[in-house]
Amino acid sequence: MAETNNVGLTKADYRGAPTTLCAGCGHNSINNQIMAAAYELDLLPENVLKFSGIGCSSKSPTYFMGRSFGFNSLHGRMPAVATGGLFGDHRLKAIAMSGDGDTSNIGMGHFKHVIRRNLPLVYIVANNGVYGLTKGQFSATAELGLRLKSQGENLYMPIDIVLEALASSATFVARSFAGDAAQVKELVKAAFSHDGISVLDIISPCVTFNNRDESHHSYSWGKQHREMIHDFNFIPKEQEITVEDGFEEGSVQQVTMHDGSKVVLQKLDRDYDPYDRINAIKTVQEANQKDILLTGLIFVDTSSKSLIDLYELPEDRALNRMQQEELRPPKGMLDLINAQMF
Amino acid sequence: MAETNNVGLTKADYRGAPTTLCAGCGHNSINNQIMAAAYELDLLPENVLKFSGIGCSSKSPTYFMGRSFGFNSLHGRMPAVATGGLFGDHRLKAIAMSGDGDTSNIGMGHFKHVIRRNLPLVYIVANNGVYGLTKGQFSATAELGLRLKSQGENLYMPIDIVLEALASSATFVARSFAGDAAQVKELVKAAFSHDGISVLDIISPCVTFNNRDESHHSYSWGKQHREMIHDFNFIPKEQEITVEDGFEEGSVQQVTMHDGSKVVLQKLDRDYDPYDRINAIKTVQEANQKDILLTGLIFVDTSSKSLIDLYELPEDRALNRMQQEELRPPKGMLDLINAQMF
Amino acid sequence: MSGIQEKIKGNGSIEKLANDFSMTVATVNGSGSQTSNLTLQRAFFKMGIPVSGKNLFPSNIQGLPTWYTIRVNKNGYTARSETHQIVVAMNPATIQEDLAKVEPGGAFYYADHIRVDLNREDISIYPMPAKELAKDSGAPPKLRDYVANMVYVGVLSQMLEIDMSMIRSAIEYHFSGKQTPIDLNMGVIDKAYQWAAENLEKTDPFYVEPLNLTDGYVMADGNTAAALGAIFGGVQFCAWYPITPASTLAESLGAYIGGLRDDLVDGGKSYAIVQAEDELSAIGMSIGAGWAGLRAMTSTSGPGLSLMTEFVGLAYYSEIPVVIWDVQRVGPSTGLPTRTAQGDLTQVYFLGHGDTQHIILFPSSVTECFEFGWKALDIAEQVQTPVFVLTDLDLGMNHWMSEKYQYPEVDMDRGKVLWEEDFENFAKKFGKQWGRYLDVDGDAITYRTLPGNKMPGAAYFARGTGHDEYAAYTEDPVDWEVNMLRLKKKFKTALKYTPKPELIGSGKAEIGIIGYGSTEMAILETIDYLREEGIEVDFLRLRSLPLHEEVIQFIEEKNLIFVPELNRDGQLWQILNMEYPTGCGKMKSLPKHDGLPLSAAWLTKAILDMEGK
Amino acid sequence: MSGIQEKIKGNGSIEKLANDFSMTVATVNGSGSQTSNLTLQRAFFKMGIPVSGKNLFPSNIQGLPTWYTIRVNKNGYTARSETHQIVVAMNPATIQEDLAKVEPGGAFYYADHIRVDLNREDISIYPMPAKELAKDSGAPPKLRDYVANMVYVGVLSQMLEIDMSMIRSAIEYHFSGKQTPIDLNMGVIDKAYQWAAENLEKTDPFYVEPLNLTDGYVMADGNTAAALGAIFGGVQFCAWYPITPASTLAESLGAYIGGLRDDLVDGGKSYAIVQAEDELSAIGMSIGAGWAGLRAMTSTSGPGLSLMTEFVGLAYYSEIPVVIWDVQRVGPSTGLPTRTAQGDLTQVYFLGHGDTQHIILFPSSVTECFEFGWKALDIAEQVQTPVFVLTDLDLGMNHWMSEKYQYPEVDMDRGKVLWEEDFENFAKKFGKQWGRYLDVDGDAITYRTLPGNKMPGAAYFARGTGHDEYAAYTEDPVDWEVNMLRLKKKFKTALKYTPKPELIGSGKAEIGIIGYGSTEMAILETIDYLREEGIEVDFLRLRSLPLHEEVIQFIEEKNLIFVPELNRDGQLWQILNMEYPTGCGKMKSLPKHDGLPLSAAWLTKAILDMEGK
Ligand SMILES: Cc1ncc(C[n+]2csc(CCOP(=O)(O)OP(=O)(O)O)c2C)c(N)n1
Ligand SMILES: Cc1ncc(C[n+]2csc(CCOP(=O)(O)OP(=O)(O)O)c2C)c(N)n1
Ligand code: SF4
Ligand code: SF4
Ligand SMILES: [Mg+2]
Ligand SMILES: [Mg+2]
Repeated sequence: MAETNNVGLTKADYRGAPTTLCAGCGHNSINNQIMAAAYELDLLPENVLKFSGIGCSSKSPTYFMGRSFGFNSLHGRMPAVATGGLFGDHRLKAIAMSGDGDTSNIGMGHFKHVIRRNLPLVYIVANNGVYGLTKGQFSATAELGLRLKSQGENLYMPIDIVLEALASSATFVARSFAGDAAQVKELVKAAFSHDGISVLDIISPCVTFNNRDESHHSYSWGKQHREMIHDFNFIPKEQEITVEDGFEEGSVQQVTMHDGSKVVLQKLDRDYDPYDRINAIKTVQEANQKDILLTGLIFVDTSSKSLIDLYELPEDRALNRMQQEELRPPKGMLDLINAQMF
Repeated sequence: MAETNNVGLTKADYRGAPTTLCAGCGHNSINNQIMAAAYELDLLPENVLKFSGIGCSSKSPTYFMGRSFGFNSLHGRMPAVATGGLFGDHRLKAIAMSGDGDTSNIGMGHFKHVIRRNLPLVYIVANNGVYGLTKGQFSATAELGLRLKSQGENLYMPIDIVLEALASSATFVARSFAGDAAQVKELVKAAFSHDGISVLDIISPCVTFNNRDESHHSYSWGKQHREMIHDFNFIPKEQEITVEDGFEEGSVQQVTMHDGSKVVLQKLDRDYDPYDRINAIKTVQEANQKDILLTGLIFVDTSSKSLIDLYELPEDRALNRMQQEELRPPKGMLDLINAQMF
Repeated sequence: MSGIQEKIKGNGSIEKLANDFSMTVATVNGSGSQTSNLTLQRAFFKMGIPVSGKNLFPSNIQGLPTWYTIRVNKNGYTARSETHQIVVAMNPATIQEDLAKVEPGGAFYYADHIRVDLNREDISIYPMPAKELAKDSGAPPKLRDYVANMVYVGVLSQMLEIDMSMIRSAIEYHFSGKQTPIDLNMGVIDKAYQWAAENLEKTDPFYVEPLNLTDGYVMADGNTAAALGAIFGGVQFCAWYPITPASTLAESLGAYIGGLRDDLVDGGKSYAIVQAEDELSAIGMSIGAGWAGLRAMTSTSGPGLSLMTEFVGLAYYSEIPVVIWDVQRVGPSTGLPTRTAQGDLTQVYFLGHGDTQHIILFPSSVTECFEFGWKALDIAEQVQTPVFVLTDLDLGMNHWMSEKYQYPEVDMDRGKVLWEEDFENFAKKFGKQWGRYLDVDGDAITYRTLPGNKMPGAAYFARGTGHDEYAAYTEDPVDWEVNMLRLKKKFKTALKYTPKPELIGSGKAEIGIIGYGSTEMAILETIDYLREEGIEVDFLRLRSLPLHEEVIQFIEEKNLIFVPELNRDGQLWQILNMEYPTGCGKMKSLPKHDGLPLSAAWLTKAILDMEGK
Repeated sequence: MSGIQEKIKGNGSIEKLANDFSMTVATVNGSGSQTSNLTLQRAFFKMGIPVSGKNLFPSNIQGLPTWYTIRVNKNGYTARSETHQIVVAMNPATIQEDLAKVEPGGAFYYADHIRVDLNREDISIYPMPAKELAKDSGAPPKLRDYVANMVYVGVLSQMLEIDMSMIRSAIEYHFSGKQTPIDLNMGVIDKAYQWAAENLEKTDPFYVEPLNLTDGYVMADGNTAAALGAIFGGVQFCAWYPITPASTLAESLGAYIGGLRDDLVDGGKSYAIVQAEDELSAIGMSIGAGWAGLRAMTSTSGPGLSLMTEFVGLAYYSEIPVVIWDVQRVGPSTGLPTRTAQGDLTQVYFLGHGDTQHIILFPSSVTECFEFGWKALDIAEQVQTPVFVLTDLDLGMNHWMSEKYQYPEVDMDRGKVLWEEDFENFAKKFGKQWGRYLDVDGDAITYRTLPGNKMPGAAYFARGTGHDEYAAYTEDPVDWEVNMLRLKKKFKTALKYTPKPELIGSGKAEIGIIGYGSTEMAILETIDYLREEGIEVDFLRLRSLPLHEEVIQFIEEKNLIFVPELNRDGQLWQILNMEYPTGCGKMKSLPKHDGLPLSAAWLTKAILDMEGK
């Protein structure tokens, strides 16, 4: 018999529909870790809501936890739908998958506002610097000067999801890399345990992103194959990119992306203080200046009230189970109003 | 004869239509300083474009520089219209007036993106923490816990315009207080001279904002008059709130608002280094923690290219003056295309 | 209102004309005259006289001209009147044009510190020492402008013979019994009353006298009524974004809901109201809540409505109940934010890209705003689709006299929702596994489950992309077509739930009028005038779209149908033609779009002109 | 296409059937089959045979089923065919259903490593050793899937008798003459050709033979054509946001504009293309640019269009020229993003709250996409209003055979713009001070000035709030009404500039068809079929809205009119009824909305059914 967790479920109980994302897409890695985290946390899938916008990343909720209610909404508008959705039964947990385009382009405003409202939501941005689903245009997180074959050069300053979350008073902010399975899982678990918004910026390489024009460090075959087939409709199957084992706190690791470019990751030190927002912003900025992506739990504030708390709902009653007796004032009240209105 | 500046214009040449804003509104003070700045900078009004969204603040461009082209667009969408508008004749200067609601609520996304594109635009946020034109609802810059009579309590964390601008790589960021005429004028002048986005967060008290429910430090008559008339349709005429003369760099000043609440302003030190973004963010955050509003030029980066520069337009030709010869390729080119299309 | 002139006898003595005039107060906005105007209006109402008040205000907070018109009419005509028998001028900026407005034989009251060229011989002119009396009141200097407005209340009370006890009770009501303001204001009013008695000689015919025609009525604005209706409809979630003239709807909701509902639930609230960051978010939150099983609504006006377009399409296609109040103002674009119109009809009818169709309700009175406040929530859940309620600035913000609110005559209907137990029974009952979009009843309305339902198989993934009966993603052409045809059919079923049109008249006239919403009062008044001209008409008051069979029947029975509405393009008329292509042109559009409420004078003339009279 | 069966002689020898089949290739998206399919299609085209290619692909990047259909037809019928005479099966996931698709008597080619139950006796079945041949090609392992697609190109070339020099020239064109890929791909094709010659015996009738029916034609997609048209129309600003199926329009603009335009201007570019943060911004930027005097455009599809609603109202009311390409996909909501429809018609017609009205152009071919590419920019500036071009996924993304692009026959018309000199002359010419919204010509189109104009008095403040003739803010009821009526009149003037409908047929038939856009090919084919059934029809191809007089005339002259379109509600039909209320029901709606391009088979049957045949 398959192993079960403390609520008696097997890993399979946390699965969704088979993925239709590209082979090698970082998003798949994230989805796997979400399932693992939920399993290890003994979450009942029925007690979790899933939300997303539109994009490859936003398709993800279909591919995990098929026993959970979910809502694949509109491009950029997930935070709004999640906010309303969570009031239905505030005792449920919620996780959202968004993309960098979904969050930092069209959805920037809602992203900021769901943060300042501190909605209790695990908000994952599967960040690949491009619009995967519409075929590789730059998103706002693309680095300045990046050149992509069919798009030319990115002229604008990048948006840093983590900095943005910190600037707008997010109460839980983390960064990770899709290929660092262990870290992603631990962060998702921590996020599920946080009572407020938790923003996870997860760098998640896109296979279609490997069409750089003049990549200096490209895979040997990469250059060749472009030369040979010259067909943007062909997407080779790739391996997921993973970090080496034993990526320790405080250490640095270089990861080679599908297009051969390199990303430098650094895990936050063991003695890093995640309760100091001012220092968190400073630390992230300094790392950015050195082209280093800091990973780990960057900031957490456990003292702020979540949005749901602010609305003083009954502790043990779901709003969506209330019926007429609790919702319609008696006739006498209307008579009173009629008498008062003048 | 009236005094003239170096381009032969009098102060009157910089006027707009008579204001229809409330007596005592901070926005009027800002408008006055915009006119003064333009006069002192010897700007030809014909060489300046004005943009705005919707709100009391966004009405402002009607009230200054009537000889300039202007576009009062949609709520929150000014950055988009300004971006397109500036391409018409990129040799012109541009100034925009927005409100805190216009910018940090509905317009948050566009605000962020016009910043990362570094559009050469003097972008003023006349910040009063409320929606003036729709009668005093909270905007996203309202402080946490603020209570307004008809709105209850503000439950959400405030957005700090300056921090947001800094986090998204703005190349010029300043804060001031509408009542500090000298500083506002100098900052507007500096902003006009900056080739890129300049974000000016100007605290601009709203008279309708003085309907606090339980203000601890209210004017003596304030409480009384509410008691006496209990009518939100009555808006007494107020004096503009100004800072005392001789508000020096580095010094602190307390200003009493219309509702009797107090705001503590501090001018940045003379030796403050505005070229260090990391330090700028830190300094602003630290002041915020102490409930102090830092004023002055908080950050400037003069090395980044402006959006217009990035598009490689002819230095001395306006796009909007080009005619058919420059815009329609000759017939031979189409023949070539027809021959190639297959 | 006809023939005022004749009432003024040759010798200066006048024949009195009771309870039939329209009175306009010209002030500056932000000067606090609203209290004065409402006091007068309430006093008339308390005296049992049919009355309405319409505020013509600028899109501005302080300092610009504002006109408040109170119409008093013994026949119950409360539509906007185009003539002004009494004008009270308090605004120096407009005094000359205000003077010109007075109908010959009418009365002109003005604050005597204002310079004015009194170039009218054909009216009665009454100066009022507003400034002086305000100064004498003892109010602090900053409040004198405000207090000056009480002067005209006092003066008019004297001159129109208003019952002073009614004035007092109106003031007490306004200030919720707080003694300081009551005393201050009544003090000024009394003084002004006194002053008028001593100094003014009445030379115009207009006055009021008690009637008993307001029993069973309330005086309120539609936005408050809508909010109250929603509260009695069990609304649980409202996300909104401020916009004139809709803001007061959500604000009233916030103001009233606690008092009316908090006692019903132990340990916490049964609702949440969220001021969203914009309208995209407001509708998105409301749809999220609707999906999660809450009675959810939002309110907005034109610009916000436009921003909601994409989300409305999502709700239509994924079949999520949500109620959207559109308090219409004048568009296109920002337009005239403080003026009224019925201009969003065709937009809403087709809102969203692709093939969409929406339920629209048209309240025509404050009472009906209350009724549709709860009913819209029922319909949304019954039909599982967005329900729009189209009201307008006139109905939403002005104070109307309207029948008392009626307690819902039916229980709340939550539509087809399956909780754990129902879910278990589903398979038994229908012999099929449940599917979110599976039409087991044949009425095209399917069963939904709600987050929190713990039964295995009850969860589903909602989406705006193509889905099959089991809510699974599909791009199959047949799946798409079948589902879309079911949606079309659902709107036939909807007719079972939506309010039917109301026929006013014998039903036997050859000429008809089809109208909707806030124009009802003007239409009813017009019908009386037409009858005086020998023209009999039936009036079909539309209360919802899509069209009921009764509308088509009405059209078929008439030879000629007039469709008056407050827009440029005749938007209902456009929809009628579209839905009734065999109409062969017998419907005539009578559109008006100047931002003002419809008047019977205009409509009567428009119809008579068309009739060649 | 009729009677294939009979062509197969009893003794197994077959009568050949030239240039009349529809061939579908079933693959997996992301496997790179597009190059193979285009190669075949181009080879047919080069051989002078009318051909079309339609890609049925999923909303996904890699791994899901995709079908590409090439129709070859000697009569020039290039609409979607509902039958498949040839099927090439490369996808294990769908092979069984692909096999079932083959019309009796047709041919089934499949990659022989795929397991399939070959349960058909009535067709010819040809296995292909795709994997083996790909392996032999010497291509690196990662590229083998891709190379396998070239195998069917080689095999079909042999079996259909395609001219191999045309295959080579198609490959050379595709790889822009780059030797490595040309050699690799031609190597595989040649090998497969050889293999087929040696191993397959032809038992089906389908083959091609050279014709000369493609002279004067190009093969291209509508999005590229639209971009090219805009470039020749002098477009200067385009802000856009990625969305399928519109993205390639703006991307093509970016790809082509530099090469075609940079030489015309010294010292810099004459345009800017900005990828905006969302569609709200994309339209906002374009409107800003249009206001500032640039030829500005944006392109989008349903969801983006919905988001543009508020801004479109602003442009309508403040009279700003801007062109909006809506490449329609299936809605409502996210719907089927990779399928085609004509579902945004009524939405666009009424887009924006309040009374709005918009110009819509309907290109029906790639050539017309080019033509409207430049013409829309003229019209927008002539009429000073948003101009929508409604195309769709089928026209925008598929490869159509279409007449060569025609160089604009008229000079660019910038409409009524006053630069410094003109401004000075204005007062002289019209005896009036210039006002932005002053109608001096009586055609309701007023003169505008542009930022940078240095003349005193030339500047104005644009706004979406009520404005008078001098662009000053006003809330005056009459100002509002007068201005709105002028706008309405402007759309009458617009008819001078917008493309008139095209009559196809004698004009004497009693039955008519009114159609628009990408359905033209299916309608023309249908007309031939109807003629075979003895039914004569005239076809009025609508090219724009608002309706020209010619449309009304056409309706009046016919007894019966069919209106086929790709949506559920019959949206053009709805508009026709609305605009022509005296039609008395003689228009019949024929809507179809399954996401596929219209087929003549469906339309013919629909009409015959209605005719009772
Ligand atoms: C309003 C709207 N505009 C555009 C689109 C088209 N669209 C679909 S996904 C997407 C971008 C997704 O990018 P991202 O969020 O980064 O996700 P990824 O695919 O990279 O995971 C866009 C622009 C849409 N669905 N809706
Ligand atoms: C789409 C849209 N939603 C709502 C409104 C209504 N509205 C007008 S101004 C305004 C708020 C303005 O606040 P702010 O920008 O802070 O300006 P202030 O009036 O305080 O200067 C709102 C919500 C609108 N015009 N458009
Ligand atoms: S296109 Fe990129 S983001 Fe989308 S599924 Fe493929 S690899 Fe992932
Ligand atoms: S309402 Fe407030 S923001 Fe608006 S004009 Fe008055 S004081 Fe200024
Ligand atoms: Mg992405
Ligand atoms: Mg404000």
